[in-house]
Amino acid sequence: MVHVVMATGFLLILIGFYGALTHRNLLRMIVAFTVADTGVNVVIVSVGHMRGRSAPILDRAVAAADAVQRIIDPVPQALVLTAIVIGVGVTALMLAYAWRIYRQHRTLDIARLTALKG
Amino acid sequence: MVKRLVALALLAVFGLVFATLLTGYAPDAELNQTARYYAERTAADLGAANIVTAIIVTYRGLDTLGEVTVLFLAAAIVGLVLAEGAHDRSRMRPPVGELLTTGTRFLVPMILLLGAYVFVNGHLTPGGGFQGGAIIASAVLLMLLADPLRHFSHRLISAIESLAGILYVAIGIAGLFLAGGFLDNRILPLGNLGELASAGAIPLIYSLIGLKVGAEFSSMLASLSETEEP
Amino acid sequence: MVINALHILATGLGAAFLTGLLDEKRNGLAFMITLGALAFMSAVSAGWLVLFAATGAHPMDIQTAGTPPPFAIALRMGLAEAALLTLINLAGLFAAMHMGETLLARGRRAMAVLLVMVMALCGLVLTRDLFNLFVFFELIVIATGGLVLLSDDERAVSAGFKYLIVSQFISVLLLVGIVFGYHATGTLNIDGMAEQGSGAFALAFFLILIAVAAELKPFPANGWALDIYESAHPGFAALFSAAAASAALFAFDKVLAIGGAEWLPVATGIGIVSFVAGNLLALPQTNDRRLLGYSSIAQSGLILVAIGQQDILGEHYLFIAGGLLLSHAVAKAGLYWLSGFVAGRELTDWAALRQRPLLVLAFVTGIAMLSGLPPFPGFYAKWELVHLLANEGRLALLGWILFGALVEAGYLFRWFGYAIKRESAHTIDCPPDRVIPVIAALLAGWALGFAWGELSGRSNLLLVLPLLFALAFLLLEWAPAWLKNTLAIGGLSLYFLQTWQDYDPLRLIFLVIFTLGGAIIFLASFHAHGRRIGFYPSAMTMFAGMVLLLQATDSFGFFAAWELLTIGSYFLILRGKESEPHALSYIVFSLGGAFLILAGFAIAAASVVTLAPSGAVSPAPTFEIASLATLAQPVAPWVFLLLAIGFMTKTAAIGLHIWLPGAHAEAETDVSPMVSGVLLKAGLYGLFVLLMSMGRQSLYGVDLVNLMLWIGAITALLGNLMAIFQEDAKRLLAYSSIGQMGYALFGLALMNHLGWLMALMFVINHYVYKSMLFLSVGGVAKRTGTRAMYQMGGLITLMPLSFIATLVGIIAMSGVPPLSGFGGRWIFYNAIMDADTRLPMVLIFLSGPIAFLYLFRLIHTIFLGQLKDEHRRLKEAPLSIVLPQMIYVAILIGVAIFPGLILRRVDAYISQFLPDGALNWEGLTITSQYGWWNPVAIMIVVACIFLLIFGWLLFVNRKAQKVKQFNIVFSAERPYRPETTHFAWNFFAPYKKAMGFLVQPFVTRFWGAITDLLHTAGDLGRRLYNGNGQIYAFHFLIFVVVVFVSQLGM
Amino acid sequence: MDFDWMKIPYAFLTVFIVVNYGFLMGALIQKIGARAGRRHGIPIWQYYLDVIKNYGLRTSITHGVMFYLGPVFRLSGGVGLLLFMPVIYGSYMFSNFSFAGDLILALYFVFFGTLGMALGAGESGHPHAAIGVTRGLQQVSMAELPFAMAVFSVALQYQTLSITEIVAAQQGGMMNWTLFTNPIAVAAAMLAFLGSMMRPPFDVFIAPQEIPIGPPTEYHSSYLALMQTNRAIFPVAKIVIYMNLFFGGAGSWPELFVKVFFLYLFSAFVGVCFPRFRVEQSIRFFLVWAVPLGVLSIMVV
Amino acid sequence: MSYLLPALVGLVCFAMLAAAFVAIRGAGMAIAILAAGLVSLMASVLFLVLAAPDVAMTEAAIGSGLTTFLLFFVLGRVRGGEKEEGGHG
Repeated sequence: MVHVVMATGFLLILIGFYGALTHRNLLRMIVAFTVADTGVNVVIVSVGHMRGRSAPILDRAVAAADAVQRIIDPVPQALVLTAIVIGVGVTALMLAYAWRIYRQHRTLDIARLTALKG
Repeated sequence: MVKRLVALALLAVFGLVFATLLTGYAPDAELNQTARYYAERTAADLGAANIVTAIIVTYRGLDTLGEVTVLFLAAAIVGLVLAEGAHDRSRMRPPVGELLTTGTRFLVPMILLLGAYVFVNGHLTPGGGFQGGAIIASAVLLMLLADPLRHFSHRLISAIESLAGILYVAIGIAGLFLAGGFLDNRILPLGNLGELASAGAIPLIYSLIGLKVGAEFSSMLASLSETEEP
Repeated sequence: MVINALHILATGLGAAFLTGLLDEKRNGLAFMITLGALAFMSAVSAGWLVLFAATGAHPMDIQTAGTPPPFAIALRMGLAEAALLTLINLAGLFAAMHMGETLLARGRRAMAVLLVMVMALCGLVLTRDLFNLFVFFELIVIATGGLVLLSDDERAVSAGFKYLIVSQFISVLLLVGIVFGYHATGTLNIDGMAEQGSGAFALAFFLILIAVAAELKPFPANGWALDIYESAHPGFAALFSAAAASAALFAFDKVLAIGGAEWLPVATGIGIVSFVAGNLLALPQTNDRRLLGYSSIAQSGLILVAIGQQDILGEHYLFIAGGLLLSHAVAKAGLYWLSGFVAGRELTDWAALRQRPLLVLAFVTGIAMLSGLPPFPGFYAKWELVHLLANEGRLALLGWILFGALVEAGYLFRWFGYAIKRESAHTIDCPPDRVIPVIAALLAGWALGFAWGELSGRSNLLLVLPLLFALAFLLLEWAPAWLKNTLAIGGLSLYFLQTWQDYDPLRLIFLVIFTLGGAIIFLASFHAHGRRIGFYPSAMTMFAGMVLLLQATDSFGFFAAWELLTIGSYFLILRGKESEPHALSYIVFSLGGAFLILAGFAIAAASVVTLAPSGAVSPAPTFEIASLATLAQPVAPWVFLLLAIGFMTKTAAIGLHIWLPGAHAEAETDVSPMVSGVLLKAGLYGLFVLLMSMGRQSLYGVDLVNLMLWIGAITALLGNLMAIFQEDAKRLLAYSSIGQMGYALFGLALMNHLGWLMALMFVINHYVYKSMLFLSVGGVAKRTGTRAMYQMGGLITLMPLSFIATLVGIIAMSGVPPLSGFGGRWIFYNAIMDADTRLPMVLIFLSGPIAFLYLFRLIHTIFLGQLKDEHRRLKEAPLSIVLPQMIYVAILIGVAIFPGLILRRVDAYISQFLPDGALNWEGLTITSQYGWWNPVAIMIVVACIFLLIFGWLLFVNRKAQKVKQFNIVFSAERPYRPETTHFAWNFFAPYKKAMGFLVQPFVTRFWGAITDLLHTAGDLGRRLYNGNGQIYAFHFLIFVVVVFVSQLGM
Repeated sequence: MDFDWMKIPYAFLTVFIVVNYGFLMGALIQKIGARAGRRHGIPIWQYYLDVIKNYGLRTSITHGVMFYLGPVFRLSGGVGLLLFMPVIYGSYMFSNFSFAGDLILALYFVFFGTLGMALGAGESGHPHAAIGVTRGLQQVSMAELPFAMAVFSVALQYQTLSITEIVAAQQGGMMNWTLFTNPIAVAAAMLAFLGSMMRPPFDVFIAPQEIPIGPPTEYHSSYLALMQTNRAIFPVAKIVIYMNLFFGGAGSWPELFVKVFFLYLFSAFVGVCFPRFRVEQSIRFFLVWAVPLGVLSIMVV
Repeated sequence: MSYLLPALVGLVCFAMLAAAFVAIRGAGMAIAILAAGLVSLMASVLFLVLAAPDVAMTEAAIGSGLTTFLLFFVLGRVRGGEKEEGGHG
């Protein structure tokens, strides 16, 4: 099961990359990146998953004493949380950029933003 | 066309890399040393029931501080980028439906409350500062949708955001002096596992994070909404 | 007492958040907070730096959350971290200062972003946690995205977006790598991962490494970075280049530690490709900031190479990588800040800097630091790096490094030439908040130079008296030229008086020429008025280099002195009106030669028995020059070859000569004799030392000394031949110098007693008559305003003293008895009697009479022939220029009569090395085993005969009166314009018809083709960067794939 | 060998003999040349008349210092060259000032006069003078090359630079002459000899002088006399070098007279037979024919 | 349960890929944005299944919700620009 999830994550990354590489519209690229980001998150979570264990929260179901046997690895989850937040930060920034670029050049076509080169 | 072929070829290589990672992956049967440490010690050392929260707020607190800073930066830069595009408000837009306006008035306090609940209970239940902050921001979003011309006090938002940030850093530094190190939550009593007032400074920090994240998202949304349509 | 490093991060963040509390309008206060926070952060880091530097304490781990690593994020503070933090924070502080205006205009948000940027860079350096590293990277990405927007350049927005696109790809790869690394090791702590090694997760580690490497802007995955460099605010570009690149390099180093030694080649490979490609691509750049960007990429590449070579650098690793890194960071920051003063973006617009000498000094400091010239850290670092590489036999890498460095020096010095020589319409204003950062970088550069000198465990160049004396003139720039000139002469003379007893006769001769000879030429410098800014520091640096060269006993001292004299002379040459391209080719050839010498020393050091001085850092690979003699096969001939080519570059042997004519001809009146009469001797000294210590060497059965013999002979012939076709008097003299150096080279390569004596004779004679002729011609050129000989003519009556100097000079030079040149020829004939190889003599025979041709032309077309109308009111050259010429005349006659005064002791000295064939100095006659020569008798006989006939003629023609200029008839007409009767243009036309094929500019074309090739390569490379951010993403992915595939292959 | 005061009168004697011989031989050769061209030619004493006449003339014209000094240099060069050589082998009386230097001194002193003349002509004011000088210099520079190589070859052969020793080594019969012991060197040298004698086919550079406005007309009266004197001494002195190096030297004046005459005649003979070269042609000629001989002579010695 | 869960996971995964495909190749920008949000939303479902409730909440709130809103906000501001594609590649 985990392998399926992980494979899905990887495929999402690849799909996202493909979109980002082939769309010339800035917004489409950003959308593609959000897909890839989601893919990464899926991969990370799947890496931390362990069959038959429960979430790393101590409550009535999981007592502190036998937590070692009962919970899954909490670290990837913590990492994903951070990654998600950072991802939205970057996405917001890219969007702001896209807006600014559109305002300036009246275009969202990345192939036309080549004033700087060489 | 060439571009797409090249892209496919390149991604094929990456696919190969990923496939290798995938096939080489075997789930752990036991927790590794780090996870084991967290599973065994979190409750005793930090007094937090939600281990993920403990990791986020304390063990990897520096990451989280960086994380909120990412949002802070994003908000600041979005503000910076959009500052020049803030449109003049003389142009009127058609009013939004009555239903939405009324619904908003009713919903916003509840959403805010829910957000607060989520981050205050972060150390006990799933959720925390980020999720709570996002929920708070959704209230702001709702208000924006209901009344696109509503002018949010950037000053207020940024004051909340800054105060929360400064307090967060201050608590972190307090850890240096009062406890074991930067962002150590044990500057406050740990209390009993599972209670609201437990886990030392974790609820406090997560609340601050919630406020801060909420403010940051709100600030972003507000900035975006204030831009003129070209 | 030092403050916990976490406070650096906390202060940065706290201040950033604090600015949000302030009112939108109170930007001034926010700015003060920003500066204060950055200053505090700098102070804390500096405190740590002092602590570590002073006590040599061990790195300190700082844990967070009261939990030990790997369970919580840990930071580490050590010497390297402290140094980098100091650099980053200071760069941030000064960047804030430099951008003050912009920051105040954009408000507190911009300041907050800057603060976070600096904080994140610090965090990147401090953290020992892999994921934390990622967080800081993302912070840097986002902050960069924000700070790019501070530019006035609208294009910056698209540059920022391109960066964000690529960083999205990077972060995906990084995250995947991190999580699989975590899965394999069960930890995120870098040290913990390193303990387990990357064997179990090589692929994941590859993703991590390549992602971090991409932050170093490796070629070709760096188009976005260049766009940022070009379009960003210079204050930020400085931060981006200096601080961000440094932090990223450090992060790369940390990550690399996980992978261990097997991954080092990846770093080396990426590094060297980036270094060479970055420099090549910088060649065709015309935009200053983009050029600096390419240079940054190259420099990062070089440091990456050092990182990749850490397995062999051992304890020197920090010294080398740190030296390169700090040099680059300080210099690049300074240069970017400087670019803020320059209104235009073309390289030539930097000419505006000339209005402020201080800024020029900062500019040149930056360039010298980037080029790795002494006394800056890059110099020491490069020395160690090259030696260690040679020691391990990694010669290909060494070669590429030196090649890249040469290209880099090429474009940097071309740029400096523009700044000094071109015109700019812009003016420069110097608000203090922009000047202070530049000055800070300037001072930091020199301070680092001092520090690295101390750390090197060798002589600290900034404590060496001659160089200090030279640099002291920088502080005296306010003084009038005559005062400085007096000081310079006094300094040189005093130095001679103080030290002459320490030298053996051979070195003594060089010492006399370098010090007293220099002093005599300085007499001519009294003609200059005003302050003559830049002249004295340059000239004295050159002289300092030369005397240090004589003092040097070990390879390091020798090479350092060599570089010093090269730089000093470059600045001197650059002073000439039209000398910009020539100075450039001079410095490029000289540095190329110097690099060969460096390589030679390095290879030699690997096999020479080292006599290590006890030093702070190292018993480093330096050796006594004399122990070159102990080199064994098969290394020896290669070392010999490298060193010989290096030295022959300086003496302008044929093939390596094309820099000389322009450089010497276009230089100022008193500079030409310095660089021709004095400086060329440094190359000869090098050859002397080389041959004295290494003797004959052969490679693949070719006797290298024999090869030198041929080169010397061909040089002599072609140098002279080219000289006779010149229309420009100073160029003629310059080509003649090439020929003369060919003679000297030839004499040395004869490898017999008299050959060396002859070479020494040339050392002395060439100094005297070439200095004299250059002064004389320079004086004439100064008065007539032209150097084209056909425009002169008939100046004998107007400038009689200059004429006498020229006359004596050409008699001496052509070797006609009774003047001193004959002695040289006599020794030459005796010397070749002993030689084994005879064919090259033919060329030498031919070049003698040819020399006579151009000398005749020199004196005829300038002083004889017809006086031109526009010159009728000319006066004799200024006294200060004539006086040294008269001194030279006296010296020439003195040496002609009593050559033994000097030569005798040298003759005895040479006998130590080549005992056979010494001269006999009994009485007044000098006897060899083949013949004899009595200078006094010759002088007397010639004088008697001459005077007798002269007296007779005077008696007979006592009433002769000078006729008017046009009192002649020519082709049955009385000429009335001097031009019609002054035969001067295309003087040796028949020779050109007969021998012209020999002087086709083959060599110039050859080097021109090489240069074109490099430029074309650079230009082709530029086309990679078509400005499309998506294509840049492709570049990144291709980069990853290429590295991946090559790593698979290994 | 060393200086003593008696050398001075001996030197004057040498100069006196050579001047007279030079005048007579020059006229004789010219007469032979004229006869070969079916002309009557000059009387044998013509040069005496010319010189005496020119010394008798007074001028009030000079074009400047160097113009004035030119002939002085010229004659000093000729006289000096003669006096720096041991003219008669084995004779102390006519060894003159050869103690001052060896073969090299003689070789280089040749240029002394050339230089002076070049400078003097340069100031004369006539472009043709300068043109002539440059052409002469160009040609000589190439013509000297095979000679220098031949000298080197000979010096190597005898392992000495002393003219006396070179001559000594050639004593004891004609077959000991360098001419026979090192014929290639001599061949090269003799080609060079042709080039330096200012006779056809290598005399094109004198052409500007022949146009009646060149230095010979500018150099009139006693200037010209000095040059004419030199024209008597210099070729002889030069031939004496050749004679010493290649033809066994001369043990007595008559031997010297004969050898010098035939050598001079050789150049005149060639000159009569061949047309003139342009300067670049003569340069190429030496480069193509004489230089390889010289190289060969060095290689095989 | 033991069959249900894998089946659910498989279904969600397939749906995610399909949505991602739409996000990349879909005709309109709005559809693409929605599809991307859908991918995120389904990811949060997946996270819940994988015993990561914290992540699931975050992904739902931030990755799916907020990001989508941000995209729509900007989409609204660049009317006309979103159609510009210049052909596919």
